[in-house]
Amino acid sequence: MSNRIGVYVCHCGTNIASMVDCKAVAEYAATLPGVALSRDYKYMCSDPGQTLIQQDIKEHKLDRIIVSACSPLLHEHTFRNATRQGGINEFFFQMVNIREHDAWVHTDRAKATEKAKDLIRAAVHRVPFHKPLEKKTVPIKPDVLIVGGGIAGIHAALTLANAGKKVYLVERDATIGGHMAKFDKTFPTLDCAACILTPKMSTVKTHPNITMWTYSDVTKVEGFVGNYKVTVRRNPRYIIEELCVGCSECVEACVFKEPKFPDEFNLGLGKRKPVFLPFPQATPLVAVIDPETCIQLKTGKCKKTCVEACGDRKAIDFSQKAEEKEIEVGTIILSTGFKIFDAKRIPYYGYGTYSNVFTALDIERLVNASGPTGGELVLRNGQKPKSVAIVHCVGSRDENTNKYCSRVCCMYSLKLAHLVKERTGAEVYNFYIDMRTPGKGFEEFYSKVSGEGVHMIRGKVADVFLENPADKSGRMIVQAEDTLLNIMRKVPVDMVVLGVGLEAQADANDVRRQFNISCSTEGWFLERHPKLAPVNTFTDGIFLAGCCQGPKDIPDTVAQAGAAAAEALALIDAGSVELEPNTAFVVEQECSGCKTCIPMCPYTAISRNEDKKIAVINEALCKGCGTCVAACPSGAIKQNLFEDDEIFEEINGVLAHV
Amino acid sequence: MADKPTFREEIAGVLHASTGNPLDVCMQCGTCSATCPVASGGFMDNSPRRIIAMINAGLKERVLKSNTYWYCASCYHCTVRCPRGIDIAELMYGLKRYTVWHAKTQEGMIGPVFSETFVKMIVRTGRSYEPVLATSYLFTLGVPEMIQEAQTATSLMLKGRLPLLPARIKRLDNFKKVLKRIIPLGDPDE
Amino acid sequence: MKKYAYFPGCSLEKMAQSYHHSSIETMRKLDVELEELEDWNCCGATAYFHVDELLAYTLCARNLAQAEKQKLDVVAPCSGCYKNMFSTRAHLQHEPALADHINYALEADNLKFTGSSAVRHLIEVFVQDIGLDAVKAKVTQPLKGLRVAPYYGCQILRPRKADEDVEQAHYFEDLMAAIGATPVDFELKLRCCGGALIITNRKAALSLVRNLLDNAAKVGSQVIATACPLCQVNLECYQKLVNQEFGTNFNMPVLYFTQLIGLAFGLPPKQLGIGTELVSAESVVCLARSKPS
Amino acid sequence: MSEPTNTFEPRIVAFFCNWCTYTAADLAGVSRMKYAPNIRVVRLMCSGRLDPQFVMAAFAKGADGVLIGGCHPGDCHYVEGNYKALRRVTLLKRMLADLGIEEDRFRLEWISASEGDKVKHVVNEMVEKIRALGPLDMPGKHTHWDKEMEELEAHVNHSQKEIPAHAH
Amino acid sequence: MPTKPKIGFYWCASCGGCEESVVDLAEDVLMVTAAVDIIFWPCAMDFKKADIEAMPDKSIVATLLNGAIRSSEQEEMAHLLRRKSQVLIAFGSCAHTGGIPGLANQFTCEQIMKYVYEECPTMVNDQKTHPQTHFKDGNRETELPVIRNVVRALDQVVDVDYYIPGCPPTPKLLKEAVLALLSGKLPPKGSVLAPNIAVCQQCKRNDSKPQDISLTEFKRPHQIIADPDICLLAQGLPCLGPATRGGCDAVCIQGNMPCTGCFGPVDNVHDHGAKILSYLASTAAGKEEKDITKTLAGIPDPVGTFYRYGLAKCLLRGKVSQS
Repeated sequence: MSNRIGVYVCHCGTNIASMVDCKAVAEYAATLPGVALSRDYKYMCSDPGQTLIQQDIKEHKLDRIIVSACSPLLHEHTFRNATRQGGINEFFFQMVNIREHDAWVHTDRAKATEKAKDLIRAAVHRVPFHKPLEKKTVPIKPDVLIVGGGIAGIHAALTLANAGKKVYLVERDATIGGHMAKFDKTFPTLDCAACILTPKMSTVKTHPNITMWTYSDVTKVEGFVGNYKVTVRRNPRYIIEELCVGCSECVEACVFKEPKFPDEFNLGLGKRKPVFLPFPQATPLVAVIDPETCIQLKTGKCKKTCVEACGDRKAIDFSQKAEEKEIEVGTIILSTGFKIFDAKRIPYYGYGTYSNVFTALDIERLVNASGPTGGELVLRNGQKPKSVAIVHCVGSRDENTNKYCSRVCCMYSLKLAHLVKERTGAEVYNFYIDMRTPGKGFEEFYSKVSGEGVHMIRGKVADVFLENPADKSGRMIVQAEDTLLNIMRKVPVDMVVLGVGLEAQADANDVRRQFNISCSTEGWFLERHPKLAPVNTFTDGIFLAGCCQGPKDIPDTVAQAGAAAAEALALIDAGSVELEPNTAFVVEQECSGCKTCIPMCPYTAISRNEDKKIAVINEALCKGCGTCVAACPSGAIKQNLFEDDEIFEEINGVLAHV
Repeated sequence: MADKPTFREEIAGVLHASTGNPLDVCMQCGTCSATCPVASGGFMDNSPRRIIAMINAGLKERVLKSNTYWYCASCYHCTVRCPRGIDIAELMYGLKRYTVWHAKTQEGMIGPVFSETFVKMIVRTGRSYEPVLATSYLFTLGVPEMIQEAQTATSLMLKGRLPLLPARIKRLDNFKKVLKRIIPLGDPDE
Repeated sequence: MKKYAYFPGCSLEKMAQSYHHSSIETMRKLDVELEELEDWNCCGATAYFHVDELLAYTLCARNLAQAEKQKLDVVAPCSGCYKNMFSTRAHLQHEPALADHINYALEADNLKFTGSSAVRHLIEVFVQDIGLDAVKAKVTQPLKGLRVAPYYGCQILRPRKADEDVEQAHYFEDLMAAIGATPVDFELKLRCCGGALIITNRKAALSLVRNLLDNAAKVGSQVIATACPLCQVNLECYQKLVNQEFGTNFNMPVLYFTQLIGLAFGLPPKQLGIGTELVSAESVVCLARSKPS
Repeated sequence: MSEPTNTFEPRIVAFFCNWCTYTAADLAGVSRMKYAPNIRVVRLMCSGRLDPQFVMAAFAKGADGVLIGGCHPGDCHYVEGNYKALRRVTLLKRMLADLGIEEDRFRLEWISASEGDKVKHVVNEMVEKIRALGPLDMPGKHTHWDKEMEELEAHVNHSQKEIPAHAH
Repeated sequence: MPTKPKIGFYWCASCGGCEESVVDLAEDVLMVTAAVDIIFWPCAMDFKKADIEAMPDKSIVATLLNGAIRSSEQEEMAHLLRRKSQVLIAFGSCAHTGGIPGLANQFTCEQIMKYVYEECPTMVNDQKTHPQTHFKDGNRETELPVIRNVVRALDQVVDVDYYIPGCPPTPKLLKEAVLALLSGKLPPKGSVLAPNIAVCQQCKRNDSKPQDISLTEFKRPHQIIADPDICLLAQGLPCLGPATRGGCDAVCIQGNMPCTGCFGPVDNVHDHGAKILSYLASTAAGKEEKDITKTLAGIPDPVGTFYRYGLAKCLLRGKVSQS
């Protein structure tokens, strides 16, 4: 068959043109068999660029379109649309990646140009074999699952719920609120975290469209965009949520008269009983019983004074078991958050060995009115510190720990500097490498805090040691080079605050596998495109919000949560989604019924038609990986968009240069 | 490209063994200096961090005038703590070699003299022999140090902890042959 | 019976004989034979790398090749020797070209480096190869109540080998605990003693020694245990100078960890070379002897 | 119109899975990493789609090397396509060796979407190894193999002329 | 007098089995001889090359040529018969895909000669005499054909119209072919005259195959006594049926031996061996490289197994290192 192929070589401004001689490439393409028209153009993805394609299809009777520009993952759909609007089937289009895979990664213009020619020739060989295809559409279930009840999850949940969508919010801890609930003030405006967060938390609790499952984990995820089947395990808190009113009489009545177990919410700085309420504004405001420490649950031998105290409410149920819930949702938002860097990994900063070295999060609790000290910022011995060192970049920007910048530490360190000064009047020393304050009102905040007489020392702290080696709770010397003064600074302080960085959750990898998305090497969930699809993942219908995607401050987190919610809404309201037609199919008269393909399919889409004695593929279940195609011993299975002939021709083409 | 390498490139060149990153990635955080027991003791005229900055700035003369690398005790603390993975101790070795080769070592500095005597001695005997060492650099010491050294030496001698005769290895000829295959020593015995 | 090629290194020949003897004796107790590396040469110390890296590698390579000939792993009691040989082996293994060049030189002595012999530090042999339990088993005179400052120094741990966490070492403490002593929390255990600077930059070195002694004293150490002759000499032999220089009056015995182990094994002090110190270790010996098992 | 210089430039055909390795190559681009221009990527949805015939075809048509890129074990976007690829590649490696193709010419790498630098390193390394091996040039070899028949064809065509009156 | 259509047979590099299958037509052979006029069949009747040369071009209706092309003589005859025949049919595996002789493409001519005339255990040849292409004895001079370095399928030497697959082709296929020829009802040029569907479709054991057999071990026929009713692959024998063109009525499998692929691939497949490899590897179990390697070790000679009849048509055509 002789085709009329149109080839378009995009300059992408100078992105491609600077390393690839687009004109020469276009001229070369024109000489290839079947090519009826070949142009180079500044911006193919622009409107005029797309119109150009449409006009050419009409005027020059083109029946195949090739655009060589950026990655198909970026603009394939754009040009498919243009092709369709030009009046031919959108799958008569093929995209050639000469930007990410060529211009941007090479330094020799001649060779990069050669490569572009090869790649286009491959496409020219391929397109004649393209067949007209139709996209199949699948309905989108309207319900949404949100995993993680921090500020990101909360905001996304409310946005969707207010739009009238049914939301399941699953949180691992006993209460929603996440890290933000632990903070005292928030930079740069210094408004109190609780004041802005807790109202949202209670709205979540009461919202008719939100089903909130705390103390729960997602255990299984099946299906595909629009049609996910998810299993959630609700762990036993030994309190019947519906019956408990959070009066905390059980806590009072507990056989342990005094709280004696480290209290997780206050990072062990305070104590709790086996039965407890995480914190005063916990949502749901329901007690939890910790099976590790509760005598009844451990030994079965307890006076159970709590049960008495609860009385007729009968909210306490020691026999409670984990229960599994199965839900069907169309879209999923992951907002599983972060964990703070474990400062013990840098022993020479003394965290865990010197009693007055704290992490920034510890301090948040100490300065917080609802914290273990009732807002008093004091040393372990109860006295106010006279001098405090705040160490930036702990577990950030360091090849020995994490290479990346955690983005929020500079700002919260400045915030803490301000709070420490405000609460204690101590001398405060901020040791930083570079002060990073890019954000609305951030730089202003920096100068405000500097103005309060906080010492800013440019130098990474190399050592923290005891003034008196025998006294681990005594004063410490913080040693750093003042790189601006060119002198060594050995600053004696009462308290050291470590500006710990943010890290991906310990189980990020399991979660990622469960939801079939990717992780960056640092363990952050990978967005589909760093700029153009920052909340999408490589799995359709699954979106990201907050720090699980990378370190972020609260404003950015909330913004991203909104974006994720909007993406989900867009899918839901569209009602259905088009799927790539790259599914596999069996050519009946060529199938010998050898059954090789059947076990190949991870989605059990292939079965055997017993009367015809051949294989049949359920298109709805096929996700188009093509592994059965490769396995089929007689080439009787073909994959749309990736048929053997298309690939063989691509290979011939790419190598056909003489 | 026959143009002569910049100082920065030269130094990069002498870092054979360096498994760490190139100096270009230094972010001037000062961890090396503040970690360095000698620098933080204020004994170096330029901190290691500054040396790196100077190299990157191409301030050859000032680097060569500096005592920094001769005062490096090779404790490798900087190397293991550098957040940018630069092998700083190795850099110090590199600078030492560079100055020795280019005969740029400064007067009155013991380090170079010591090193060279040490080397000569080993090339001669295959082993190290403290007394020879001592005498070789003793003159370069100031008077008080010389006395101190003598004191220590004698007390060690009394405890029988100083050898009276230099040790020699058995296959000394082979040993010298080996070394000759690596560098033209001339005759080490002269 | 375990067997190693033993590389004493120059300083153990005389300056640190006591380390030499105590190593041999304690190892024998543990059924480990230290067969002296035949016709070994100086490892090049630090000075050598200053002048010519290639020569330095060659020196170490010769020793390693010799060990390979004896089909044994090398064990070095001196941290300097250990570090030089360890890093030489590592470096030559991932730079075959350099290895070839050096092997060409070694031909002249009928030797060849292949990297087959591992390099161990004496203390690693105690802790990892033999194991604390085996050590415990041989203790007859536990050093009950002896407060030891375990001093790692630098080159056992640094530069980093593979990805081990060089800031978190704890095996020296464990070893001391195994012989019944009480390891003190010695903050500066990983800090430098000034090493070769004692000759080339006296003032700097002395101040480092001072810090170490001071820190050890403040946490109530009765003895500093070292695993390197250079550290031992700096900390002990120059203690007097430190006192002169800074008007302090330290009198801190500094023994090789092998000497302490020897005592715990009930070996006679003389055999362990105790008595040749410039700072008397009597106190330690008495304490060790005071409670017979 | 072959390579601008007369020095040997290896031609490597790569089959990258859409979700991990192809994306990693995009990432390498976005991060402006620089690597050798000798590689030509054919996109597949999954390394499990890789039919060994493609590899044979690539070599036969003049590739000096073939690189397969897939998601790390356990990370396949299609659950286990990469294991299927591994099984086929394992056997294919053996067969190619028996057919006289040096092992450095055929390589399978697991490269996740975030490992742009790995794309760079793998490609550069492979290019250098193959540069050292020299061209494979199957098409050239095939024409060379067929040369041995030319003289006879000539002879036959010649003898044909002797026979009168039959041309076609 | 009315002339019957002229048919020729010729025999190149092959074992002669194909000729046998002509004889195996049994009484049908009479039908054939009645219908056609065999003008060339060296192994059965006395014809000379000169007779053919003398004939006008295209005067033979069809020639069935069996055997691969290895020597200059075979090459020459191929060219000659091509010229003289309207239809040239590659008859049997060797002509179709190179056949067993094609396996020689793993070695150079020198290697083979050296082995056959020197190293082969049954060879006594102290003078290490090798066959010469030119031989002179007194006034007698002889030219022997040249042995080529590469074994070729027929269509790698001359243009071929049809293929009859099989080692040897079944009489049934031959008969159908001849009938089609006589009736003039021929499929498009280049067709293989056998169904374009794999063996399994005709295999009686097909139903006995479980849906998922991830094999942890491949066996060889001599290692087990195969159950005559169960799919051989399911029993661990690498049966190539699924990847091989049918039309043979699965005779080998009926004889309890696995299919070895003599009919070559179906139309969709470009490289038979590679496809077989893909399918067999797919049935192997294991996720760790070492387990997989262990399982696949049960296939000791991939090339010999996957290209038993088709190395000449492998996309690489043979071992690369050979010059």
